[in-house]
Amino acid sequence: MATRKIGEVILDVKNISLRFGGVKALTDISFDVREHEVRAIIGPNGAGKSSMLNCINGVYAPQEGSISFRGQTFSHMNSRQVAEMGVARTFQNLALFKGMSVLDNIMTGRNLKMKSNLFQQAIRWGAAEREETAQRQHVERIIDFLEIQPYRKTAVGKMPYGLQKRVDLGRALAMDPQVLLLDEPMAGMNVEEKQDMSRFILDVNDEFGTTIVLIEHDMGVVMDISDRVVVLDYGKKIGDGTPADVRQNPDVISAYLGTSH
Amino acid sequence: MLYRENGQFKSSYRSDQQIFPILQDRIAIGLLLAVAFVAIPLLSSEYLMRAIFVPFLILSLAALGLNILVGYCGQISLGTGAFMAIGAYAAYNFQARIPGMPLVFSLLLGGLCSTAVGVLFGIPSLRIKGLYLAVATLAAQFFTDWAFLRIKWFTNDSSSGSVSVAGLNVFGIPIESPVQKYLLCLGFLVVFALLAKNLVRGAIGREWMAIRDMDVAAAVIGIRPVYAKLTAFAVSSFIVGVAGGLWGFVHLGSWEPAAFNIDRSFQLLFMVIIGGLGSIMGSFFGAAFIVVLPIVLDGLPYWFGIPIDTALASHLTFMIFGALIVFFLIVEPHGIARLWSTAKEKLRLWPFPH
Amino acid sequence: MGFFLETLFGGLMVGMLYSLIALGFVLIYKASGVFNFAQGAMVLFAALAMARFYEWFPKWFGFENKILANVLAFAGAVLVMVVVAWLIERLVLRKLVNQEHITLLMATLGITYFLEGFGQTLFGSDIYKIDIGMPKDPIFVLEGMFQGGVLINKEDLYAAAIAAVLVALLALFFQKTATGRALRAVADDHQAAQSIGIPLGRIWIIVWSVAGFVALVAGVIWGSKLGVQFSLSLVALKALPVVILGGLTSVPGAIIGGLIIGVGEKLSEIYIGPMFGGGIEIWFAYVLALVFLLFRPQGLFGEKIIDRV
Amino acid sequence: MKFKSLALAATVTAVGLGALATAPAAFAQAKEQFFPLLAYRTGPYAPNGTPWANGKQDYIKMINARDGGINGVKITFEECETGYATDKGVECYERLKGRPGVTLIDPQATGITFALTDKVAADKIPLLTLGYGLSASQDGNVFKWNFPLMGSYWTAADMLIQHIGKKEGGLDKLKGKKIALVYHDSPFGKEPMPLLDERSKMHGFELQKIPVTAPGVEQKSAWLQVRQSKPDYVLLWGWGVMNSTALKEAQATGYPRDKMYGVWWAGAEPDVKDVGEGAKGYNALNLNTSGQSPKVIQDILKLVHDKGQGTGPKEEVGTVLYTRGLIIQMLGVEAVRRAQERYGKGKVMTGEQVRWGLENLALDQKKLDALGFSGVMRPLSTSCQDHMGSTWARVHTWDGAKWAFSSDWLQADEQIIKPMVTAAADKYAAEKKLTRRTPADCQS
Repeated sequence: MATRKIGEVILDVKNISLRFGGVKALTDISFDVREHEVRAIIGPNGAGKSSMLNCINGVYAPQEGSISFRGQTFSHMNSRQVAEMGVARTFQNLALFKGMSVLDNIMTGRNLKMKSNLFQQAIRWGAAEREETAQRQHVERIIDFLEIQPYRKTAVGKMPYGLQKRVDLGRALAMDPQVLLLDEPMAGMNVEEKQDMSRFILDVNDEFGTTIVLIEHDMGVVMDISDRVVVLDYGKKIGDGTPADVRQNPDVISAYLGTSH
Repeated sequence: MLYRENGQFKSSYRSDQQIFPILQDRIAIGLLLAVAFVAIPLLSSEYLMRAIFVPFLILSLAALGLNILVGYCGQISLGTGAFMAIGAYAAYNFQARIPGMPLVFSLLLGGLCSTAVGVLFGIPSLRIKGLYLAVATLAAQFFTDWAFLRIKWFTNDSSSGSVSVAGLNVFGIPIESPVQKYLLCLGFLVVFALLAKNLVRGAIGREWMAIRDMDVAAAVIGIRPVYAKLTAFAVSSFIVGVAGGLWGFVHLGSWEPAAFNIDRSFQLLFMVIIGGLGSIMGSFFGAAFIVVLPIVLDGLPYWFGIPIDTALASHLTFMIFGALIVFFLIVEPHGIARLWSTAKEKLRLWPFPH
Repeated sequence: MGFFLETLFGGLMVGMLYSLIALGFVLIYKASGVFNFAQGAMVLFAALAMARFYEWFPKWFGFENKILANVLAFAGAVLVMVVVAWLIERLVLRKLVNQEHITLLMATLGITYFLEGFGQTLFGSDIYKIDIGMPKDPIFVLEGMFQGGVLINKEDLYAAAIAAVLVALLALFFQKTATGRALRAVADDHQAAQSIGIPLGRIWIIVWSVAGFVALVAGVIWGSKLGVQFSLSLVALKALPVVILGGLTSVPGAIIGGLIIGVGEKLSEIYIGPMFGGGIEIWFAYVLALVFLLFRPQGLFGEKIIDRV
Repeated sequence: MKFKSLALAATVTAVGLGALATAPAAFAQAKEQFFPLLAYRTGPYAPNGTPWANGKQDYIKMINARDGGINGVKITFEECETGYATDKGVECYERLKGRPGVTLIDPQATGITFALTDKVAADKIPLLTLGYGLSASQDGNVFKWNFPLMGSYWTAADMLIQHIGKKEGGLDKLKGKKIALVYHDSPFGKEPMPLLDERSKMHGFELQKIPVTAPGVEQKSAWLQVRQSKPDYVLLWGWGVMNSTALKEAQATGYPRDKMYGVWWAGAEPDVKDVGEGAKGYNALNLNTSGQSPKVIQDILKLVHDKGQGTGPKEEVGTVLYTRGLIIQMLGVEAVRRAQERYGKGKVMTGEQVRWGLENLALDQKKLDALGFSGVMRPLSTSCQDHMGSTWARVHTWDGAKWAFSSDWLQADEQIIKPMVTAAADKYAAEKKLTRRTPADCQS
């Protein structure tokens, strides 16, 4: 980890509150993410971790608070904008495009980069074709990186869970993200799979210098790979700091008593 | 051992991205086209031409269009008939009001009109999902049914509200004989099928399918649902509109709104689902199934010389038709196209099961 | 003013009948997640059975009494609908468990074709008569208040009454009986229901039977108004905007929606229609539903959908 | 499982295509006169379509049984179910038109007629549309292949207005009156409008047009409108289930049935029988009588039904639409007979020859009596210019149990119809870039 230097604040979340009808999902959450770091969000089930990411992605519109990305401040984000600004995302319960092949799933991640219009695509001549091929090359690199070459043409629905998680990651990587939001990338994995996945995550962080925001239950993993940790409980922030600090934090301990796994 | 891709190594991504990467498929398609363009016109009787092939081709085209919307973009539509009607009546007006308007242009312009309306009725899809969306498309259906009956301008003030065309020709070549009609429709179908295939295997196709499979994730990747859904509506209703034009001009020659009523919409939905959602091939299978089956069913008694009362025959047709649909859904919910590809898979392994 | 009231009543009455058919849709959708397009065909099938049994039974068993004939015919028709429900569960639903909505929708379209064909083979395709002694001639009320009075159709009143009773019965059935509660449980969550040992298959048979019964009642009312004939199956299309408007999963929605559509249809046709040369009610109903949806995408009473990822 | 069904799909298609390929295979020189019968015995219009179709079939069977065909030429037929749908009708037509000895087509539906009008001209098969179809096609100079024998919607509308005028004591009395047209919202229902507009201009009555969306199961608002505007008369332009529904709604909204006048497609037993008393007093035009007394019907009962070869139930024989079916079939047969007089007795006539026969029909009272149609219909004679041959009809009234004639014969007014027909025909000719036929062509 020594090799990469933590940079400036890239993503700054200020006083976010989110409600569904009467239910408070998030209350006055603030934290920041620095460039190149691995930032973890932890907390028991229903703590509002995913909702937090959904706010950053613009899936949910928080009632209060603001989110700034590289200095630009938004009261609520617009998914498209977020994507264009280089924020990618994987999902807790696999939100892959089940009907499509691995290749197509990851290619979809490149769509933002593709500029040819409807007619060029319909005729698929010159520009469109070249573009496809170019993006395909890039996607193939990701496929190699994630070691899923043999599954290129299989429909993701038919693949084992662990591999689907990789495809999910691959689709996010295809966007060449600056910030990568990972929602429980290791949920329901066995030990080796977890090891592979953490390796991938760290490699991404090292090789491409991608900033990583990570939701994870497995404290072990979190403490190993993350630089700083935010702890949520019942939609409130109860801790923030280096793994070491957080380990000491009494609120965190009480929140996790018995639920540490 | 006939159907194998072993030894066909792709040296470039480009070659791997062809429509038919496997050699045997390319050959098969070549043969198919040869049959379609040469053998059928030479061999088949006038009846087959006029009553089976021409409707089959036109309805395949419409099903193709619908499949883009329902099968690829996952937006259910029960108003396909409406968009066919718009295509047909618009084309009719271009033909009737602009002297010397070439037929092909009229048809394409008709398609464009239907595109416009399609996008209009597609707008609710941004907010309404699934079955609820069906009501929007049904609104389109019933509204057009009404509009073409009531608004005289559309029908060039014909007292009965039915319109008819005559003296069709494509850049001087008359479209009178069954073979000419057949070839015209076939031409349209092949071209549009190719374009559609390109779209669905390109970037826009992936956007559609992404919206279909998991719209939230798609949005997070940066796909704009507005754009994806509305393009799907646009492309779909364009193709459907052109098909409508062909149905009116080439198949019927003279028609009234009832020719594009809700039954037509259902028929087309049947085609795409029986044939296979999200499969270009499926549109053809579906059309063939739905067009041929009823004719075969109510023809069979005569051909086997069994005297059977017409009413009973057509009631039986209804029953068998319904039963077969259920049967197919049970055996293969993903349609004939899926059966087809399973068969191909089996064929690949043949003669070694594993 | 008097005429406005008449239109209003007319709309309410027609709406009531729409509600009846919509009710069938909702019941089935709640319990089996199937959007049952065959509801219309079931109405036709049930009504045909009723009408023909009414002719046949006296012949077969040699009795004259009209009331008896009606009662027996009704009972027979109920039986038929139960059998239909049972067959549908055995031959279709059971085989299509956990398929996408659209597949199930198509299956019911298949069922529609089958029932229409089968019904007409069995019972014939002529116009048949259901005579449950409904008065056909109108009465006039409030003659004091408006000159000419307000025309009200006795038949419609009875029809409305019957519909109301039926709805009340259903409500009781769902609230009070064990089966009813089981049905509601299934509606809320299939897996959960199964896990606490509610047999889905049986539940479905029951629901479809109930829907069949509702269809029969609707069929009898419509049939005695309009005569029983193939076209009866087309009223399903009239009920569609109702279901959508009321919300696919809400029984009250079906009823309120029915009334709204019924009234909206008639008022629009009478007061707006003439400006456009008439005939607008069919699409107006749909546009009305559509407009509602734009504000409440899940319909009036449907459950709100939140995207979770 | 998958394979089984795949196999099944394969066989279905295989059998299908095989059958299709063989179905219309070219036969040897025709020995028999073939009548393709387009019918609909299913769907919203079945109750009216069925007796019509049965009448046509029974007449053919009777002719074969009684006279051994037309001057010895046996008649064959095949029925094809259209369900009143245009595209199905076109398919049926294409399926049957290729048969050897094909005679003429009676599509039994206005929509199908529109779709076939161009095709028959190309295929040289006459199109017989008795009492329906294109009103303009009365003009044989433009519509060489169409034969709207005995009347069109224009003549029908004209006669109804005349009749109402008589009731009021003179057409001039119609001034200021209000007549509502409750019509099937389709070409069939809209066809009479031009004439009614014309008449309303002439006599100064107000014409209110109230559409009923096909097939016409839901008419509440239509009849609420009638109740609102309280027209003096209602013209009912319905078909199939629409008619009985209309009568029931009329009863429900208390509109006097005896002020209602239907076209001849809204005046048969299926339209009123399940309304019963409720339809008492309702009037409709009719082109023919009903009842089993005429000789031709006796022959049919004797030679067809008593031999158990009847197409429909016995009690249906002689009903209004059944009898109309007989007439249509008889006219077809007589056209063949007439053609044989010119092109050779005992020969099978081609479509073209039959067309000439239809164009030169001369059925005077004597002939009709000989055919057993005495009293059933008016004499009729066609010509190159006039493809209608007779513009007479009568009004009959439902007394709660049966139809009974309530007027003497009415005739549509030449002065009004003729110019309209010519104008419409010219418009059509212009659209289709046709030229009017020359007198020489009339001889062919």
